[in-house]
Amino acid sequence: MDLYEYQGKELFRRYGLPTGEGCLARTPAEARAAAEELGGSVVVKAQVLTGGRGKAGGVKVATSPPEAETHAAAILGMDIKRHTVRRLWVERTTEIAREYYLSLTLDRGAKKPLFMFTTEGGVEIEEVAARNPEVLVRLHVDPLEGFHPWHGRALTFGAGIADAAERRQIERLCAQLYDAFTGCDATLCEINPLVVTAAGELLALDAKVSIDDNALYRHEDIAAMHDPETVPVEERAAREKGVTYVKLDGEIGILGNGAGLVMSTLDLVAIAGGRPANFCDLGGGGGAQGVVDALEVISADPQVRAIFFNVFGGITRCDEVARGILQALGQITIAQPIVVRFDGTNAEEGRLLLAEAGLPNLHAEPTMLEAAKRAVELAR
Amino acid sequence: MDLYEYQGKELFRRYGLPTGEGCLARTPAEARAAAEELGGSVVVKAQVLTGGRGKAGGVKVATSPPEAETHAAAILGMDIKRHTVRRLWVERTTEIAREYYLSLTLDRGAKKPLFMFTTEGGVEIEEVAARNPEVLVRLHVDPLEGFHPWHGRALTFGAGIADAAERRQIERLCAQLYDAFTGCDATLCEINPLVVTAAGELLALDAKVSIDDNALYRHEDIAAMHDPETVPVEERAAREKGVTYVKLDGEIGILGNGAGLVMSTLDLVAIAGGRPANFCDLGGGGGAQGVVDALEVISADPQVRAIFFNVFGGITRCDEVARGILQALGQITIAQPIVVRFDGTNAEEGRLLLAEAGLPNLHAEPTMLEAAKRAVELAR
Amino acid sequence: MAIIVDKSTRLVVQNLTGREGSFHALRNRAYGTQVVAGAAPGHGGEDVEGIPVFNTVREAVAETGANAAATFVPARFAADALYEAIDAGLETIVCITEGIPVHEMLRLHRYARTHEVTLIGPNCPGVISPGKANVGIIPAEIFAQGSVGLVSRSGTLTYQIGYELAQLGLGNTTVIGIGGDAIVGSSFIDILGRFEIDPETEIVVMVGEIGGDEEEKAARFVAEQMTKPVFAYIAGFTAPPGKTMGHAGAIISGSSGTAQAKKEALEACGIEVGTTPTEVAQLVYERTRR
Amino acid sequence: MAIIVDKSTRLVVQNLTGREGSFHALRNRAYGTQVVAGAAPGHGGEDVEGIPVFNTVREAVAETGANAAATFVPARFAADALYEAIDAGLETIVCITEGIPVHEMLRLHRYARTHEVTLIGPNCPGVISPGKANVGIIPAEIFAQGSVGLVSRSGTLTYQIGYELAQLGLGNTTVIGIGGDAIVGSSFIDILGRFEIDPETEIVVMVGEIGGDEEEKAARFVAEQMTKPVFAYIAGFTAPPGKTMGHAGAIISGSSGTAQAKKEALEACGIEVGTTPTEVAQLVYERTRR
Repeated sequence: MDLYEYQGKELFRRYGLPTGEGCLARTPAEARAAAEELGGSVVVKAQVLTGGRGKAGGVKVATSPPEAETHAAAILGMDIKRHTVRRLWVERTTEIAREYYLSLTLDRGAKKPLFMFTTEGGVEIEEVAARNPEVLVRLHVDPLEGFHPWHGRALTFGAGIADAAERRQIERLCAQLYDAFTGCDATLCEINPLVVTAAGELLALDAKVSIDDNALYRHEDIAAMHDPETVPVEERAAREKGVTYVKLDGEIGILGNGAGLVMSTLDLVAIAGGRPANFCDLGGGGGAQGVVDALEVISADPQVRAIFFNVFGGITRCDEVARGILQALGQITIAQPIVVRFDGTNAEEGRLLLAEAGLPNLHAEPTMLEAAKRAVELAR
Repeated sequence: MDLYEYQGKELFRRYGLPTGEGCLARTPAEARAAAEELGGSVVVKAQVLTGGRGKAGGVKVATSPPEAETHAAAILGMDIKRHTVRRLWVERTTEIAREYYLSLTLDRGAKKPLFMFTTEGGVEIEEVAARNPEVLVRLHVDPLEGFHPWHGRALTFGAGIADAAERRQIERLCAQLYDAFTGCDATLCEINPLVVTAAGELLALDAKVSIDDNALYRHEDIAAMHDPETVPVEERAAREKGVTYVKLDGEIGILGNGAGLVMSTLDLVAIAGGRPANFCDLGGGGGAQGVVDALEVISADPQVRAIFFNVFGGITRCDEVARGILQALGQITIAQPIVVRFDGTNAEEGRLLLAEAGLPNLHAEPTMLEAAKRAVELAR
Repeated sequence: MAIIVDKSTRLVVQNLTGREGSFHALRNRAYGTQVVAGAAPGHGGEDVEGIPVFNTVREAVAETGANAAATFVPARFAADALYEAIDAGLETIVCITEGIPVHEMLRLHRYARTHEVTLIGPNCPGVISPGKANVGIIPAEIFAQGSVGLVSRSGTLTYQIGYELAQLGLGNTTVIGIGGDAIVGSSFIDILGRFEIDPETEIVVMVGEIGGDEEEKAARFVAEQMTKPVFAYIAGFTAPPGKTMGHAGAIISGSSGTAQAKKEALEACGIEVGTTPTEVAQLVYERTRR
Repeated sequence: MAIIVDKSTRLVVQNLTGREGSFHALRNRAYGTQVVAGAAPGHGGEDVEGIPVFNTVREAVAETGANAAATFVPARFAADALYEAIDAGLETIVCITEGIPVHEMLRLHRYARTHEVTLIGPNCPGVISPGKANVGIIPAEIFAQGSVGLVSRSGTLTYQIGYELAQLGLGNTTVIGIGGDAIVGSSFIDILGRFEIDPETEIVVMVGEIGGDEEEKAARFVAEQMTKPVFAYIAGFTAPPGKTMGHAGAIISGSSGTAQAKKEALEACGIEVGTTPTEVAQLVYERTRR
């Protein structure tokens, strides 16, 4: 689960990291009130779960409350990389002396948390890594050892921070960031830029935080930060019904059992010359209700012109799935043709059941590839 | 550093472990006041840093405040295994259903914390271990893994606790005990007995806690619990001067550099037929002031009839030590004969310096064993 | 021979008394696996169709000589159960549980590496050595005994490929679902290394998917340290881009984690990559005909 | 040959800029040890009589190829320094620091065991391989080169015995003070095992003292796994009873930890125990005459 900047900063503050003072605003009037409360000049920042908001015009400085209101009106509702801006963070401006980059993330390869730190912050870190890799200090932390002061020193000395007082501030901040990262079950904590103010103080000017969904059960407060509006409406509906569904751009609706098999199904549809309309995993279940729910969601997509039902029977039996499909078609009306491919446990019985039903828009195919081709054909 | 029962219980309470309600008393009047405040019957317990106080009559139940006062008067000043009772812990009595034993200690051999738990508590655990070893559950905790719920279950199921609610209470208590152990840098946390009350509640009825001296710097509050009166007066004096000194019962005063060498010196005196009067390690230093301080402490012991000065020169040079001895003898008057043995760096020069001084009660010997024999002779 | 589980496997099932645990334990036993014990706190002394249940893994090991565990413990309690199994001295632990927090797996993975234990999973279907033992939830009837080692990050896709191999008359020494989570106990490389020294395994099939860089690492391992032929299948060429791990994620491994990048890395190391599950089975079949 | 330190040792001294660190580092260098770097946060770029100082061990390793550390860092900061040294990939770490809390050593000891590192100490005098290298605070002039391995929990007692051996014309391959603390990085067994496979070492002397049960374990190790003759000396037969660890302490290891118990355990395993430092040196001498 990704957090908005202002939510990430809230978590940071709990662990003692320095952040700027600010207020959340959902309307231009609230932005104006926030600017009034904060006093002086403020920065109005679009809260979206994507990067590049600066370039898109989603971050503006206002020297007065009326100006903050004007900026807020312009930014709210803006579309930034298909994310609609619905929330703003209004923060007191900071006199910036230097901009650094600091992140702590999960390195799947090394299976350890990884710090990255560079004094060349404020820009896209991928650029720094590509253009000037030697200025980016990378440091793993052994999860059994935990964070120790030397990790902080390795980062600051490695990045060439000359000032001793600044070094100590950053080292303390690294320790706090590690505590936040492990304490919140984060998979990413990124501060870009981490600024040194004109007064020599450190400040996390941005916050990009992702939390492990599997650990949300023990962080009720963080789970409550979830903004359902960031999830597409049809995915939300599917999720409520316990179906994993991701909307795509094509015309072949796809459902199957198991994430790997469904991914493979998408690939086969592409090989057959079609475009998948969605990713939909029934999971271990293949019972009637799951099939009904999934078919409802998929057939409701106006782009879908054919549906490909791909099941490999294991513990799930194909005959049971066939009964589920027939039951679903009895309950809801589906206009699109459905291609079914069964393999594995009781595949033969499943195919027989479908054949016996004799429904005109139900087509059984013997292999994945043939089924994919048939679905693409039918969608034309 | 060993803690009194009442101090150990205070630490336990900080970590949530259940202990009885009680008050500290240093006079019979305070014990009476404590009994009045607690109400009902109380137990008056001698606070001494040794075991066996029950057998020695240091623990008595009082049903009224005047009786508490009478018991306190009897117990205060009592000598229990050479420990004088100066403090009492007055605690409300508990209706005991069962007595268990639970401890967490440092297993040097395994290099891990070790839990020991048995339902046969309230008696000397060495007896249980010897007589009935299978009822004593032993369980190591890996220091990198830390405590997990399964450790608690392994202890309770291992000890055959049948009642599920009781099991959960004990498992929680084990977790708290581990937190106390690591959080306080303890080397021992022992609860004997851990009782189940008639009402089914757990209670730590005793507490034996030892803290790692090396970690006291980060536990100022625990360091402040230290009772200087528990250290013999001459050892305290030596400690104030930075000399490691332990009083023994013999007539040969001993000092040397390095704990291993001094232990070896004690052994050689015993082999030569004498009895060491003390253990005294000058440590790495062999400078004049250290020598003066140590000689002052040793020569002040009326039992001492000869002094054996055993130095192996390494980084410490024997000639410097010789100068220190001569300087010390110029400052203080020492009646006992002193045998000196030098080996290692500049031993020859050191011996020469002592010979040149021509002091009648200063005897140099070439080897440890010969020096030990000479000292024993001179002490006769 | 086979790897990880075989006729010498003596299994203790953690949470045997649960619905999933009992269902699959009995299936595993029916297949021929020696399911010698269950572990379930508070259920000691009970039995599940004759399989004795103990309160702790320690006790199960002491009483039955169990040397492997299958873990069906719910996610919130699974890390605890895994530590218990590791500390009980088991050789092999197969964790079926889905949804263990990744920070717990970081610590557990490191901890397991300091012990002589093979941890498979979590969030995996398990391990089957056809004709010998089945540990976990893999539907055994799909697989035949043979000389192809099969290792996969995905469950149903494993079944699909095993099924296609079986259709061509090819069986397996061992089939391992290593699990799809970011941090799993055994990586492709761990398993490939064991197939390499397993005398019965002649060919290996590796089934990867988008995300991480384990396939890329495995490719280098195959090129540098394996003598046996390896074929691969990668799923997810047209998958929706997964949640990226912010800006930091992409530059960690130098790999984009896409199926295309993985395919190219594998091919650069001389590993043939099938376009469909059918094709990879076909490639293996052709190789056996040579 | 020798063990632990030799001519290939490239030493980084942690806290080289401190009083103790610089004093002993320069002595070690004067002896012939390759002291290639110092590490001291905030002192990077300085040098101590020509030895370059780096801010981190990592940097020292990268710049100088250091493969061993001597740690003179004050107790409160020593654990951090040891983790730094372990994670920098050093092969050998000799920790002189006294007074590290035992709970930190518990974790550090376990952590070191998960790495390919030899940790000697803490609270130890160091390691010398006469004629090759000296790392730590051992006065080198006492020891001659030769074929006797010497390992000890005590500092001055080591010097005494080394001196007595030298008086009899006997030298050492390597002399190791493993440290007197309850938890040290390397035990007697670790060192004995290395002497056993060191081709130059012909005889080993082990110097123990009261407390713990490492001598008893070593005795069994010698009986079961060593071919080279081992002689022992134990100090503390008349020592004041140390602080007991409550009632629990005595029953943990089944050993009382007394010198007498240790002597008996050693002799039961066929190891001759000298009554005095002189006698143990004499026993070694006689053995070499055979």
